[in-house]
Amino acid sequence: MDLRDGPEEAAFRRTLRAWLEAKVPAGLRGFRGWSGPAALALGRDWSKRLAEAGYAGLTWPKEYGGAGRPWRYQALYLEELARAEAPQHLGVIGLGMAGPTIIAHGRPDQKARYLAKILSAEEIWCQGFSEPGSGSDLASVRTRVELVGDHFVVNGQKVWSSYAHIADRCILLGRSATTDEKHEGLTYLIVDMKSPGVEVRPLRQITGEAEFNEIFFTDVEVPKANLLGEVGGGWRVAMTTLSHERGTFGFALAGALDVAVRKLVALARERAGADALVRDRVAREWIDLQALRYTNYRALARLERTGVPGPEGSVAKLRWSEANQRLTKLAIEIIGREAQVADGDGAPAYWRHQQLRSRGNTIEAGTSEILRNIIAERVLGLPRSR
Amino acid sequence: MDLRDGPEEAAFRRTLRAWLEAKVPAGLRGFRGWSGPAALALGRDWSKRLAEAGYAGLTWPKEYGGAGRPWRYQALYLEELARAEAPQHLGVIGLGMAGPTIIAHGRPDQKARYLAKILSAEEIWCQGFSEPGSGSDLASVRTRVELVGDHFVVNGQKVWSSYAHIADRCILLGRSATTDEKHEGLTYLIVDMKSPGVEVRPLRQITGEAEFNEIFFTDVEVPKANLLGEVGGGWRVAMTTLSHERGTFGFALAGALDVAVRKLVALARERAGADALVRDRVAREWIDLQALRYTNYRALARLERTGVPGPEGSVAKLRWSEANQRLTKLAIEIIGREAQVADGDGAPAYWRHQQLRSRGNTIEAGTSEILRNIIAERVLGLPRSR
Amino acid sequence: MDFSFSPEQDQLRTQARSFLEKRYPLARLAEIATSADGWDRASWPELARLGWTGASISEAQGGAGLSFVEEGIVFEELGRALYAGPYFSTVALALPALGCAPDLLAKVASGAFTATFASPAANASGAAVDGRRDGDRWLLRGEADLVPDAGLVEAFVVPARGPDGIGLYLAERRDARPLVRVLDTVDATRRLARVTFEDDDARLLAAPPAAAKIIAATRRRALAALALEAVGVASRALALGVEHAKSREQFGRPIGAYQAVSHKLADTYVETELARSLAYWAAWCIAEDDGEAELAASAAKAYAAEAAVAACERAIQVHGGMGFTWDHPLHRYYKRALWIESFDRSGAAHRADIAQAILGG
Amino acid sequence: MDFSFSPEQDQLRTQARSFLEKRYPLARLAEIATSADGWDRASWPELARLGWTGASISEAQGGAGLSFVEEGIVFEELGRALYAGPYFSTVALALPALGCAPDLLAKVASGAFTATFASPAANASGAAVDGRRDGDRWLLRGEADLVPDAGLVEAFVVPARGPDGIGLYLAERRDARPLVRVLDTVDATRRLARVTFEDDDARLLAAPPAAAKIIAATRRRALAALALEAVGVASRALALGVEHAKSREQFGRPIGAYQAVSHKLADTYVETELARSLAYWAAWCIAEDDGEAELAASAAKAYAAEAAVAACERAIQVHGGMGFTWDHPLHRYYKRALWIESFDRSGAAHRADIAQAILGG
Repeated sequence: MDLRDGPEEAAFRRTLRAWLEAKVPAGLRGFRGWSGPAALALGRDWSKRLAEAGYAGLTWPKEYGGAGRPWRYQALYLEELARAEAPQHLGVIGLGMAGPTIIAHGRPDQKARYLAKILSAEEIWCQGFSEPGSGSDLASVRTRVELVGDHFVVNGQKVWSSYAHIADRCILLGRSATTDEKHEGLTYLIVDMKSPGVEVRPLRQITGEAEFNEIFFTDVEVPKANLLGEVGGGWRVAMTTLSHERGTFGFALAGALDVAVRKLVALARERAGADALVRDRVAREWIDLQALRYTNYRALARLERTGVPGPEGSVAKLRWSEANQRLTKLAIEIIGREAQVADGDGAPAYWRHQQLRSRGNTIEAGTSEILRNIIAERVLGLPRSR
Repeated sequence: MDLRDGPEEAAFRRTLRAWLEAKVPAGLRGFRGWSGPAALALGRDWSKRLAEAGYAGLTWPKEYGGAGRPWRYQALYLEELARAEAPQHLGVIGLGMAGPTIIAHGRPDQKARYLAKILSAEEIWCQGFSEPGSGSDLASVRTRVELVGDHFVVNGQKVWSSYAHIADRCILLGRSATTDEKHEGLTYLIVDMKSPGVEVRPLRQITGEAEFNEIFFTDVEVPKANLLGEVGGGWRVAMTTLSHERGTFGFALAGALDVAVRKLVALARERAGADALVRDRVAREWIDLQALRYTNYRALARLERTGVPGPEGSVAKLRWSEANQRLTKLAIEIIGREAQVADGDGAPAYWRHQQLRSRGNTIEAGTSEILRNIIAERVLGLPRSR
Repeated sequence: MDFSFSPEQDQLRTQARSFLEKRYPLARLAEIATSADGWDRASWPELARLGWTGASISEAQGGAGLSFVEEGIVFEELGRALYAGPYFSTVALALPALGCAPDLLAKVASGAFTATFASPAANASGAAVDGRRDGDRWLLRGEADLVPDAGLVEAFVVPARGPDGIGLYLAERRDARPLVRVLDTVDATRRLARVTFEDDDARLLAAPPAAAKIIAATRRRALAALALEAVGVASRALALGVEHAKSREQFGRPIGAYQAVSHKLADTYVETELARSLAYWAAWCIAEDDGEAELAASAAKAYAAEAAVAACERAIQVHGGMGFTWDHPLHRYYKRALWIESFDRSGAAHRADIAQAILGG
Repeated sequence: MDFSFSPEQDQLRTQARSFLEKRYPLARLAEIATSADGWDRASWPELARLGWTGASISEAQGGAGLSFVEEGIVFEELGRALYAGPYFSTVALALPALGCAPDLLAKVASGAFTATFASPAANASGAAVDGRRDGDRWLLRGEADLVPDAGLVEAFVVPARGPDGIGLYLAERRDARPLVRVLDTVDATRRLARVTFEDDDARLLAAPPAAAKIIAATRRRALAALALEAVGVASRALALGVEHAKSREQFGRPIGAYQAVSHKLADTYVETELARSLAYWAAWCIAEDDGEAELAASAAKAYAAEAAVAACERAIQVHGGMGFTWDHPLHRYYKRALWIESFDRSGAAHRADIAQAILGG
């Protein structure tokens, strides 16, 4: 047990920190989302730089263009990114979900075709899993995938797809057969988002922004070569995608929480320094942040030893989402009535946006209810609640 | 809408308050339970005085020896009792559960035999519903009731029975037949606690005291005349018992909470007057108390209009139990390390006892989980969760 | 002792519920919220005709001669329907001061006159506006901020510092004066504005020290009114959540069959009922000018606002992603709940007042 | 960066778990708690033989030469087994001061010597005991209250006011002096006592100002040790709750199939894991004398104590009436959790310290 960076880790962190200080474009510090073409161009450029500096695919095997490093470097990377308030690589879905799934299940020609362009951000990916009728219950997807001659035909609707409005490709889970066991009969495809019949509609959120999208597929033709895994074997492939999502997800969340707690501390110092109730709540958030941080370190040690992400990913998501909801609400309470005003660049508008946005945290990427089910059933071994 | 006492109510309250001030024996003010023969003798005497002064069976019909008053008088009575920190009539199970059930389902000879002695506390009743294997799931009781000749024979075990150690009679729900629908095949009996084969064992609680009992029935013979309702019709009779429990239960709880909040306020004034966190929490408890109090008044108005207790009984039980747990814990937090000491007459020992005892509040008389089910299903019309 | 509504009061509620449900189905909320004014102006004469604007105004002055209990019923139902318009401003905030100008009360009752309260922070009792005598007129100068419905009303009740202390003045809006800048606020159904007075004409409603009493009464009314509105908001959010939980299926069952959903909704029910009890208590205290009115209004506002916020948050959670979208009406209820919570002061500040009353110190 | 235990450390845990489970099955808890001393005295030489009493004592002095991380593993496992005995008192509270008396360290390691810390309120750093020189001896006079395990140990480390300020003294127990009055406390497995010194002999361990540093280090160790113990308590309560939820049936299903039960237990799991992370962090900081040790110990104690209390409360609730009985072991875990929570100061006081560090003011 040693909580200090080792010499190689310290060097990596030092280099990265200096690089970030020099390179993060002013327009991207503390950014709120890839909306608007200008931000997007900046984002593509930024992602390319990250890749050129060797920070994309840190844990990917070297043979696929990655750095082949242990997981801890991905964790260090996420910590430093959060510390610098720098945005992530634009292709997070490709890097964290599509890429690892292709590495695990793809044919050599698929690996050659897709992986390098994920790293360089030449191609942006999105995810087509959730549907209006199947939120928590993924196996109930109804988007139809039919094999007609030498291609699949896709019809259906996906929802809650980040990046779909700028994506080049989509990893899609659809139903190719009606079966008694609903986990069978699913098929996993790579869909070109420029195909005829693909329509993306931004989905406006409670904040007024559109960060997610709906994707409508109408008789979209997908070449047979874009099949990942087997026809009817999509569930297993999708599980790879989701388990990778949880790999070092906790670190990104703790990083985001670290930024939020630091901003909260600054706000409290400025506006409520002497209020004992505020002080108590700020201290609680600080403690929770440390708890999440060190839980992540324990998870990392286990991941490196076993190669399998432990339940800490669910723990981190559950607690981060609730912490973020609490602390953004504390911030608007500190600000008071002024936080009703939505425009401007100052603290009131910033925190109001964060507070409204936070309501999605306990819903997106696994609702808190589903995460508690997972912990109860998979970790504690309690009977299924459904 | 008028939140003031009407002239008749004000007179009743005034008389009762004066009577209580004059009559409550010193040894019974703020008492903690009917343990020990001395307390018991005091309690019987006290109950007899209450009955003689006309305060037993306030809402019972006059023909059965009650005062035939509207429900509000029972509410006033409970408020004043709490205010004086006076104990209730020893026969609460008889007055609030057995009596009303006999009035609703009993034969004339049963009414004549039992009701007057309930009021006068000559006979104390207890309840034999819960069993080790059936806590929340009352319909799963397994105590056997068999008709053999001209009497029933009872075999089985009951648990969580208050007053059983001093009771003369028991209302017992047992199984007389094995049926597909488990609510059928239940039979409701009046059991003489002095019968051969009845054994009462006190059940020691977390506080070290024994407030509840287990009752073991071994070949206990119960005359046929002691059947209440029909053989196999016990469920319906039991529902009458339970619905009466909820009648003005809320007022007893709000009364107890009122006493607790007043003691908490005194404690906080004395020991933590300037602590902003304590002040905030005390204010929360005070607000919750008012909320419970006025919810009870709304419930009372509805009960008087419709004759049927509304869902407020469940609401009151749910919130009182959680409030009592929170506020007793706040008290021991205010006291600090000294609250580890269990003996003595002062605030530390008093609050420690209350705090430990409060853990039972969310379990006894309907767990919080069952109460939330009831609200979800019966009030909100959501599907059954079981 | 009777904590129930009279048949007439029940009838008022039924009438209000049915009028508002017909006129403001959920589908219309977005249209109104995104309109220029954020108000269906044509509704105001109807509210007057229904007797709501003059509910507590005496019959002699054209009102219904009822009390704050009846106004409370209207507040609750308007909250439930998320009515956008200057009812809260006129009836809760302005009416106590307008009582000093009997000529205006008849206009309020008839629907010809609306007003709001323009304090420096829409809630403080101090004043950042100065009143100065100019012959037989008064002129106001200064700025009031976060003034509710300022863009909609005909006049402003203004606490301003005059030669003898803080008085209450009435500034009517004429020729685009005083200057009103409506802000871009989170709740588009009850907007806030900055109001700037630059020697604008005003009429003295109440001189010190009488003004202070009216300001205190205004605050109590406002808190109780918002508590009632919050109860309306919470119960509508609960109804939406319950409806969704009954119909939405996941894993082959309606999600309301899962305790993770149903117990959340049960908690919302419980908190809404408790908030309702406190709000009715506060309404009665205000109608009767009871000695507990201030404490009751503080307790009710603090509790009901937090209950409404929690009710909306749970309803959003129960709706899943859908509840988080702009197109679903829930966020508009949520934003109103947050508006209510932020008015005057936070729950913690109200609890500090209550602690002061019960603990001293 | 490696936040995992070494194979040797894992082995220590396995050994501790298996020893304690065999020796202290749940069924024995009541017997020990109700015994005269509240301690299975025969266990002490075995703890010494296992190397636990001397874990962080140097090998030269007969210890194992390990660190607080290893002691932490023992604290956690002792908490899990609800071990009753002066390990916390001797190893967490007394050891830092005993470092000034190398002759005693070997006796601690061999199990021949136990001690506790006798401050005026078992936690304050001030002193209500006076130390006075008498020739080449020191005499103590005064009273220490709520002293843990005072009835069990051979000696007391006493902060006492001497001629130059507060020093640390060692008073060994001889001929029933000093006077120890064991109190009737809620947690019978770690009793508290009042200790009265009436010119009792003592030996100076550390004079001011060195004593202040040792007192501060003692407090950090105590907080971290209790955080670890709390993690052990919480995880045992969780295990009991899970076991019951799997086997107890109501309405024809194991109660663990209801989310009202399973989600409660999931929350306990989450909080226990977070508490564990904080407690291990604090243990490492103390072992390394890291600059964050004080903050980490405060954070870990505050969080873990509350997590353990909540874990026990949820476990009791899941057990229903049975969990509320004297015969079930849960209440003993609960009472220990409450003991831990009350030690030093409440979570709120620790959070106030943390706020001071991060917010200033």
